[in-house]
Amino acid sequence: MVASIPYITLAWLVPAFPLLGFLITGLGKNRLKHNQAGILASTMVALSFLTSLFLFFTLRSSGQESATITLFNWISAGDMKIPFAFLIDHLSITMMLIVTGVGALIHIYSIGYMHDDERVNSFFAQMNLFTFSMLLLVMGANYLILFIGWEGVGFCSYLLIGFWFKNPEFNYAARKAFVMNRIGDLGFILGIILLFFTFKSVSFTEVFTQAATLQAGAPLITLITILLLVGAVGKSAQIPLYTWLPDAMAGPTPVSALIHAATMVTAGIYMIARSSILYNLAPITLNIMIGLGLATAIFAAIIGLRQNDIKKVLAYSTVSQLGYMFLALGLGAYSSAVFHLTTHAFFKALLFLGAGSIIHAMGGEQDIRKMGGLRKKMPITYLTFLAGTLAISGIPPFSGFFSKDLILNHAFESSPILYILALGGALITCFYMFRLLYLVFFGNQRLDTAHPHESPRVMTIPLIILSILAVFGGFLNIPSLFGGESGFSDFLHKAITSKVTEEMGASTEIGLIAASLALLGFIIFMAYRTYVKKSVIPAGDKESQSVFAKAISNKFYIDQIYATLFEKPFGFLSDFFFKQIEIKVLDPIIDEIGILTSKLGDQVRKLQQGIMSFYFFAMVAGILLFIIFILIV
Amino acid sequence: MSAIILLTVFGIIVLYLGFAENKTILAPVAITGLVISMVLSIKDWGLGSKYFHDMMIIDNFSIAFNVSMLIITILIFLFGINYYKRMEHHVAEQYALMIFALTGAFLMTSFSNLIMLFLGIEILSIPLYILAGGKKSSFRSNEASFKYFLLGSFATAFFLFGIALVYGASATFYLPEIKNYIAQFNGHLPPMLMVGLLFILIGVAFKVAVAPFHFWSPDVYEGSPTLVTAFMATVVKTAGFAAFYRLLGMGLLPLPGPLEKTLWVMTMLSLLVGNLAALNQTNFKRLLAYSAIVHTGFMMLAMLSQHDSSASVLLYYTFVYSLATVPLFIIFIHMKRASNGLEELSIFRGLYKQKPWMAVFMTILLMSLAGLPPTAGFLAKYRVFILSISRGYLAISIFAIIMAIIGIYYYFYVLREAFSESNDPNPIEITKLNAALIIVCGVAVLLLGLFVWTVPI
Amino acid sequence: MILIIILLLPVITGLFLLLLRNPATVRFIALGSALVNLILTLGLISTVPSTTYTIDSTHFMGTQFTLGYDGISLIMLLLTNLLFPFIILSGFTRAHIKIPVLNFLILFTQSSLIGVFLAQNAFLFYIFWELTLIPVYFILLLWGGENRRAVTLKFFIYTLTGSLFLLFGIIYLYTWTGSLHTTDFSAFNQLHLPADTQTWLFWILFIAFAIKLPIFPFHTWQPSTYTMASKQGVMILAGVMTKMGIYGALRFLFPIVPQGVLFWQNTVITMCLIGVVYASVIAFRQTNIKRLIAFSSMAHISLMAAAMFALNYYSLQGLLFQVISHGVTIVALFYLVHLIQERTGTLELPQMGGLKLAAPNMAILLLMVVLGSIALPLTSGFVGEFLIITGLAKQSIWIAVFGGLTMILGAIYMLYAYQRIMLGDENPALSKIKDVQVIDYLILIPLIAIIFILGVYPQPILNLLEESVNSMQKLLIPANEVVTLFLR
Amino acid sequence: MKEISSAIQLIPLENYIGLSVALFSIGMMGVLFRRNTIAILMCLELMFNSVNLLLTAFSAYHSDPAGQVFVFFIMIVAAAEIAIGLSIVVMMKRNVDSVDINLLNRLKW
Repeated sequence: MVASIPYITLAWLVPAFPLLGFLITGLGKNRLKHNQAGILASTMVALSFLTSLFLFFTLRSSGQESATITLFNWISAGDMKIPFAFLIDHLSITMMLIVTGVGALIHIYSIGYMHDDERVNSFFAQMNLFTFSMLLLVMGANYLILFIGWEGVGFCSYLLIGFWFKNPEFNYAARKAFVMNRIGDLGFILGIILLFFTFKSVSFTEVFTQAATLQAGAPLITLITILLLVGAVGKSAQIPLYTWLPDAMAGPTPVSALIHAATMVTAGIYMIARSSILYNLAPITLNIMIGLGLATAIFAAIIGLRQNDIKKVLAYSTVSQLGYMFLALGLGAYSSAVFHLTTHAFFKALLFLGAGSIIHAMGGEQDIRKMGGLRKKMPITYLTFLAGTLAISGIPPFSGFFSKDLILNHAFESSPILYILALGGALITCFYMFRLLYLVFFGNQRLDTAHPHESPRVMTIPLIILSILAVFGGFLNIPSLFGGESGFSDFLHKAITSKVTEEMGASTEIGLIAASLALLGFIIFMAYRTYVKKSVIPAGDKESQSVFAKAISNKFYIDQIYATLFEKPFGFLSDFFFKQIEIKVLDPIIDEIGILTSKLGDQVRKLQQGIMSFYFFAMVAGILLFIIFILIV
Repeated sequence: MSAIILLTVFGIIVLYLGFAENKTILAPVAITGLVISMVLSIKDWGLGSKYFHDMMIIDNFSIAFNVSMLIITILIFLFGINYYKRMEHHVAEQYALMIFALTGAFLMTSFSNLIMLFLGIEILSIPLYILAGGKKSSFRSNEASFKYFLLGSFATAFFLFGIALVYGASATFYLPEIKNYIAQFNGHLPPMLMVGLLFILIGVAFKVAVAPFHFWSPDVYEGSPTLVTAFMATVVKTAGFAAFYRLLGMGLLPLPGPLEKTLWVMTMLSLLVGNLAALNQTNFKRLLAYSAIVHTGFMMLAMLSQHDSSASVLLYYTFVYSLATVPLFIIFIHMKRASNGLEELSIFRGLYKQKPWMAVFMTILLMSLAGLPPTAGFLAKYRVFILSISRGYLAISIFAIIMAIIGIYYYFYVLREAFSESNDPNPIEITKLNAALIIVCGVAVLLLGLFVWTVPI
Repeated sequence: MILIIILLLPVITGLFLLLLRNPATVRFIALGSALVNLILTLGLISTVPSTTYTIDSTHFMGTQFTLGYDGISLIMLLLTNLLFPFIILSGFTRAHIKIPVLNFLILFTQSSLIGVFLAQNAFLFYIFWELTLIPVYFILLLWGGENRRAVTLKFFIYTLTGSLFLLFGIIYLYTWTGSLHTTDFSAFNQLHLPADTQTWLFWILFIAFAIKLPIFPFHTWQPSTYTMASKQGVMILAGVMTKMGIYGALRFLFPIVPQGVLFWQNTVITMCLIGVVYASVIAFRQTNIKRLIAFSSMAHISLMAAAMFALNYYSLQGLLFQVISHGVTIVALFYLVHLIQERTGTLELPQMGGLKLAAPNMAILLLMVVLGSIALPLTSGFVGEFLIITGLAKQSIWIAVFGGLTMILGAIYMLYAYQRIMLGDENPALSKIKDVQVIDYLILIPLIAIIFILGVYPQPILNLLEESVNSMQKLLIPANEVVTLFLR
Repeated sequence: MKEISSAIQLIPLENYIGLSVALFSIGMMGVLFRRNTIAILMCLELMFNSVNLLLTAFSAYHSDPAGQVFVFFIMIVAAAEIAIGLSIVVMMKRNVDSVDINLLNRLKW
């Protein structure tokens, strides 16, 4: 169907631009000059950003809620009709803006960051391909199109994590990421199939219209939502499938910023927010999500406390922030989750890019213990990074404050314990972020070999823009408490049906905010004392003192546990099947039949002794036997 | 009848030609004789003429078999032209004896009286005893004829004893009367008659080398001159089965239960023993001997699943089998000469390298023996299975199918040799005539496989 | 008439090739005939399908010579005639001995395969079924790798064992037709055998296909044969001949012994799923690429077989779509493997690595094919496997879960293999090798294009199958709806 | 002729059968247990003749000449066979310088 909104059909341009960029840069990667690819790719993404902006306004101006643009029939087998269609509504347009906007900035940034890499062209090709898949993911009008993007971004992240393919560890990390995603994807595809059997369709509009009629808590819906959740858990790096994300930092830093902070990992959040109607019908799943989200948030935050690799710290913070979003989803506050997703996209991209510029400046050094005192050397990076840190720590009026505060409030509504746990996680986050900040920018420089310098403008400008967003992004959705009208949520509520809507009393809210702010201040001061006043240099992973500390710095040995639980047994099983069963049992059985027959054959041949008297005997024996036979039978 | 007489006459003529020390004319004369008698016997088609107080009935059945045997014999004689080049003396006798054996075979196809059957068998056998020992100086040939003779006459003794017992019981040698005589017992025969019939069957079974009376055949096949082996493997077997079928069809069917069971046992034994013994066989002639035993089993299967079309299936099977066997012996003899006298399977190595077309035709022939489409051998087996399965002998058919699989193994083992490299290839030279024979047979096997040919008998 | 041309053109061309000497002309003529066949097939498909074509000649092997097709045959026909040009083209690169013979054998195989897929008569089907084996036997025997003599004979005997039981089954059915005295499928489909007969006859008929596919316990001939086979030999085996098993099963089992199928359905599906997991797991630790891909192929085929026995609309659509997809993918894969072997001189993974540095384009092509093989969306593999898993889920969600494991396991071993071949640091031994040449592009680009085009726009194939799949799936009582199964 | 047959019929048939069976078995045993070819040939003759005896007896009892006719056939054929046999034995004697049946055992397996 073609929507009545003017020019809305131009939506196909949005993914088309990056695809075009991918094809050009991909095919011409041996011909394009050094910067051409980067500029081209960035232009493409920027163009699709402008297009989505245009679409945003057209959608806004026209009172309509959504529009579906059908390109062609993708799979139509019998009663299974799956068109290749895009759905443009408030949720998808938001995601499109985030993806293309942040994506464009990161592309531009990469021009400077990847300047010296000899495979810069294929880098940009892959980045464009990623943007394309991500756009498919957010624009798809049914679950299967979403799944295309879903797997596409997984594959692109595989490519980009293993971008420096000479290093086996990077390749391993890439494979790990892809396989873990695939585990989630299996659940996801099964969920889709069940959806199809239930509603005879996988398109969002039809599924949701029909689902509205179902009664809550039906086991089938629960099963479906859980299966979809499995997919989301894999993609959004929740417990137990989160371990790939920290390893994914093997990729170039812009990749970490775009894929593993801003966009791809939030796909799970998007998908669940998109299916909010279904999830509202499955309270069990919602509770599971609360548990998962909270656990992940705190667990990852704790691990983040003792990480010394700048990107690893950010990675774990990403995991824990995603945990918060899951918490919000579990609480039924989908719009809050998406809001946090948005702000997080801003400040986490900012932080990663800042880290990238630091690493760039330090000549590839990523260990924060070897940094320090960079405040003077790279002021812009410092300021932007500071903005990001404040935002993620939830200091008002930075964007993180509004989004996180919203989630905490919802937690409090459902139960104070939740609130306390969530707050604890927030405090930990605050601590390790400031630890990072102090260690990197304060004190004196601990690495004398490198000569840190401010990054070129092509890298700093995106930082500045992002920092602006990180600072003021929160004002998109000012709660009524501060005289706002939470426009963002209202905007989204046209596409999402949240479970929780009621505003709580202003007094309690103020109380909560005050408490949290006090604690935050205390935490920041603690960090300051430890790392600036005493200028403590955190010990390496090896020489950690207490068992607990050791455990933390070894990430609770989760990787080792997984290795022993899954990887080693799998290899062993493979060897066992092949060396024991295939070689020693199945194959020999067949051969043995042949061998036995031929042995028997030799015996029979030996009967033929060539001696006459034996032949006579044999003949007479035969005759006598037959005589007896016929006389008794 | 005239065919038989003329054949005898020609045998004597060839014998006398032997005095003129001119080998070149022997084969042509003999072959003309065969051709003429073929024409004569075809002339009797459909007449169903009876001779000697109905002791001989020349009906379509016998004519069909005679003609097929004549064709095979002609092929063998053509092969003989080149084969007997080296032999200085007594070439005439070879041809003559084979012709005489053929007359015996004719009797076997057309008897309706046990005396005639006996005479036929003996007239067929006695020349063969001599032919088997054709190479006087060679031990193996000598041994072959020796074993063949002793075991043969031993079996004949039992055969005769059987006839005597049957005669004692039924007071006649005529098959139809014997049939009526048996019918009156409706199944429960007196032991003497039963034993007699058993002995008669065993006598014939010995001739067609059915296990467990097959012991002579591998040794004799191996020892005899290759051409004689070819003759035995094809014509003699055909004649034997013609006689066997006639015996059952005219006289003994429906067989009394015990006897039928005996024959089934023999069938399965032949399939099993032949295959297993052939499995690791290294001597090609012995291999073919054992495989011949297996084919005997299949023919028995066709014969025992008593059906109107059994006769034509039997005819088809024997003819196709002979048609594939003769050229194989021709190829074999060339490889043997190329590898100066060896008979191992390894002599076939490098055939594909030297004479690709020969290898190809060998493939076709072996496929036919193994029973793979699109050759005639497949169709023959297919029709046999159709008979047995439609008669409901499922278990035995499955058994036979498994046996066919084993058979494929050793045939393709030989084939693999032919298509693998040889380390010291000697030149293979082959005359145009033999090449033509191989090609004609191969093509015939293919065509018979593609376009079914059934004779209403 | 066109069917007869399609059937006979290859073998006649092949016979003609035997008269020629110059390798170049031989190759081009062979390629030409294959292309002509492809064009004819496409023309056939563009015209309205499902009319049967008959030569009434009772004297041809004593049976009626009936050719014809429905959607399923057309898919198989399309696959065969689509792949053979590439298979012949792939012979251009290396200088074999006896080019005419080789091409003759290949074309002979093509003809007999076409015969298998067009025969409307069980006996004819059997003839062609056996005929395919003969040329392949010689291709393997004469152009195979090390210890080919033993492996080839084993393969030959093993497969023949199955088909002889099939022969028994056919004759048995023939006896059931009674006075009709026919082996036409149309007649076989009419006779409703008693249930107990069907239960045992099922295995008599199925064993041949089970070995040919192969599914789990009957697969032991396959890895060694694939590993040993020559480039074109393995392409024919893996690309087309495995599909014979699927086709035969569809032709024989479901119409003729439906109750037998119902009786054994779950047993067979279980065997297939065991095969899926077993083969995938084994593939992970293989060091020889060809053996690895052989096992991966076995995993995919097992999944398809499972789908076949789920026998509902989606699984059948997926199965037959996957027939094309898997054929194309596996052929491209094996071609690349042989390309790598010709360049590096080895098949052992430990001796490789870092190839991407020397041959980036080869790496990209290989990656694309791998994507098709691990069923990434927008490759043809995804469409097929999605439909298959949907069908399996209709049967039971657990079957779908196990079948879906291919998604994960396939990703594991394929990407692992890709990494060990292409990625990693520079490998001094392989730093000098040549990248992809024009001829390789000629073969790989079209195949990869097919993979992606079918992935983006699968409709043509699906429409082609609509009708016959509908007729096919009516044969069995549909499995209980998974929805009801879970609402309970 | 008449009185001959009547004379034959003086002795009950069973005795003839018994006698010829005994003869046949003796011959068979000889074939089985002797290793001298000449002896074996004689034993074979014995078996043939036991058959002849049986046939004559039967023909007499059935008063049907066919049996006796057959006897003549058998005699002739047996004679021919023995002639061949002896010649083969001579050839064997020439080759291996012995008439032991088990000496010729090159052909086996």
